[in-house]
Amino acid sequence: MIRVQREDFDTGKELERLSAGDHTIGGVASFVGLVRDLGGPDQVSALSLEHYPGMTEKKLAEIEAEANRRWPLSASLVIHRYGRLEPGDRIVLVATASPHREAALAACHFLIDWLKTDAPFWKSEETPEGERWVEACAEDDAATRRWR
Amino acid sequence: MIRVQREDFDTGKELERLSAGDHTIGGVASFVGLVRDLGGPDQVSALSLEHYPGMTEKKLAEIEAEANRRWPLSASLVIHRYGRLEPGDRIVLVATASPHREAALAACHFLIDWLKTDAPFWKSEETPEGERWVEACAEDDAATRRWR
Amino acid sequence: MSAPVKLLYFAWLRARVGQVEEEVPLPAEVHDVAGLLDWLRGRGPNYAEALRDLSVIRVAVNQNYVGNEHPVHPGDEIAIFPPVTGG
Amino acid sequence: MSAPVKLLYFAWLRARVGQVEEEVPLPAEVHDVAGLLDWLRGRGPNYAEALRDLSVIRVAVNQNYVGNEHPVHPGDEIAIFPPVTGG
Repeated sequence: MIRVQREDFDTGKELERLSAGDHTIGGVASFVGLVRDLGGPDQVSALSLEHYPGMTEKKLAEIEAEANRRWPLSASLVIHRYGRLEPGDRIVLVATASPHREAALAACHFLIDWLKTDAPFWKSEETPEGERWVEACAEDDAATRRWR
Repeated sequence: MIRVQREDFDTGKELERLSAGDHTIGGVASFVGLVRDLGGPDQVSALSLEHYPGMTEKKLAEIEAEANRRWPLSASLVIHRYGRLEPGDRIVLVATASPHREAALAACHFLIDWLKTDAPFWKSEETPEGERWVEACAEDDAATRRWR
Repeated sequence: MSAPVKLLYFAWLRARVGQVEEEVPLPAEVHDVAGLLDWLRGRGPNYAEALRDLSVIRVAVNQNYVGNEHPVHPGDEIAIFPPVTGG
Repeated sequence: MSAPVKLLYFAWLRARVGQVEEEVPLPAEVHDVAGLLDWLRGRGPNYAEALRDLSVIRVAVNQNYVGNEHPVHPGDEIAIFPPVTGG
């Protein structure tokens, strides 16, 4: 399941719901992305996340379908927030449930790596000098290429 | 942090606590292991988890220390339950927090793989034919060897 | 007359182009993404500056990422943006 | 007389041996894990049966996994169990 929303989410409840009632599930893997404040001269007071409504949902659904093709998942969930977020706030939740631990872990890793390079979101940071758009990072591209 | 306990845990609260107040954390990865009921003629009505008090805590602490040596973690948590558990019940929680997504994901994967082969726990299943001790699986050994 | 194309701009392209979205008739000589970007650059200094370095520009046609040689047709939804940075 | 060793049994070894733990004086001729297992097998059919197949037996001395050649000393805590199956 895919959700793109401004509101926060309750990680515990989402994980609980993902496996509820299905006793063939042996493991639930998850990743929660948080807004970092690295301190120093570039101190970030807040992030703003913009996205491409319509295409965002389409890409996330494609990424989720690909994970389900590659691994035997019982359930999967991607929640991505947009709008203004402060350090410590949750940005994204990826969760996967499977009878098999390795499938859940690998699919979760795949989903967050792939999402980072394929979902049309853009971050800008509020800094003392004003808005600054975050630049894409080569490390993320490398992480996604691993799965190709 | 290591906890070996009979009681259930609240995944959401544990994850929240792991990253609370530390705004250098960019990601929290977690794995929750659940009791499976695979159905069929071998239907499992419950599991019983026995462990080696003293050595369990020692091995889990060693595994956690090794993860912290290998990856730059801001925090880590392993909770493992013992006693009688029914299908759908949580058995284990592994969670890792790091400034870097890859570190959190890799360390979480490492911890659950390693724990599976190194922590002195033994599962027995309640079946219609009585108690049956679960046999160790070669797949788990292979998963752990990957990290050596 | 054929349908216009809908152009969408995201992230820093919005401020540089000075638009969030616009509908423009597709010139007869524009057949692909490369041609469209070339034509856009000729529409004013804001476009020329925003689209100067194509290595930091990505394009989606009808919500699919495409390369420079991808065809564009009247009625297409064409989004122009920098590399994504979500997650 | 020197201190006894403390023997702990886990999982199906408990039922087969018929003990959870016991303290026994270490025989003078036992110097390592292999020697201990050998000596235990001679203590009765329950031990002989439980320790018949060493490929499914693991040993920890003082809460560290050890191999057959590991020395054992009076006062050691020696746990005998099948391969672990937690997580």
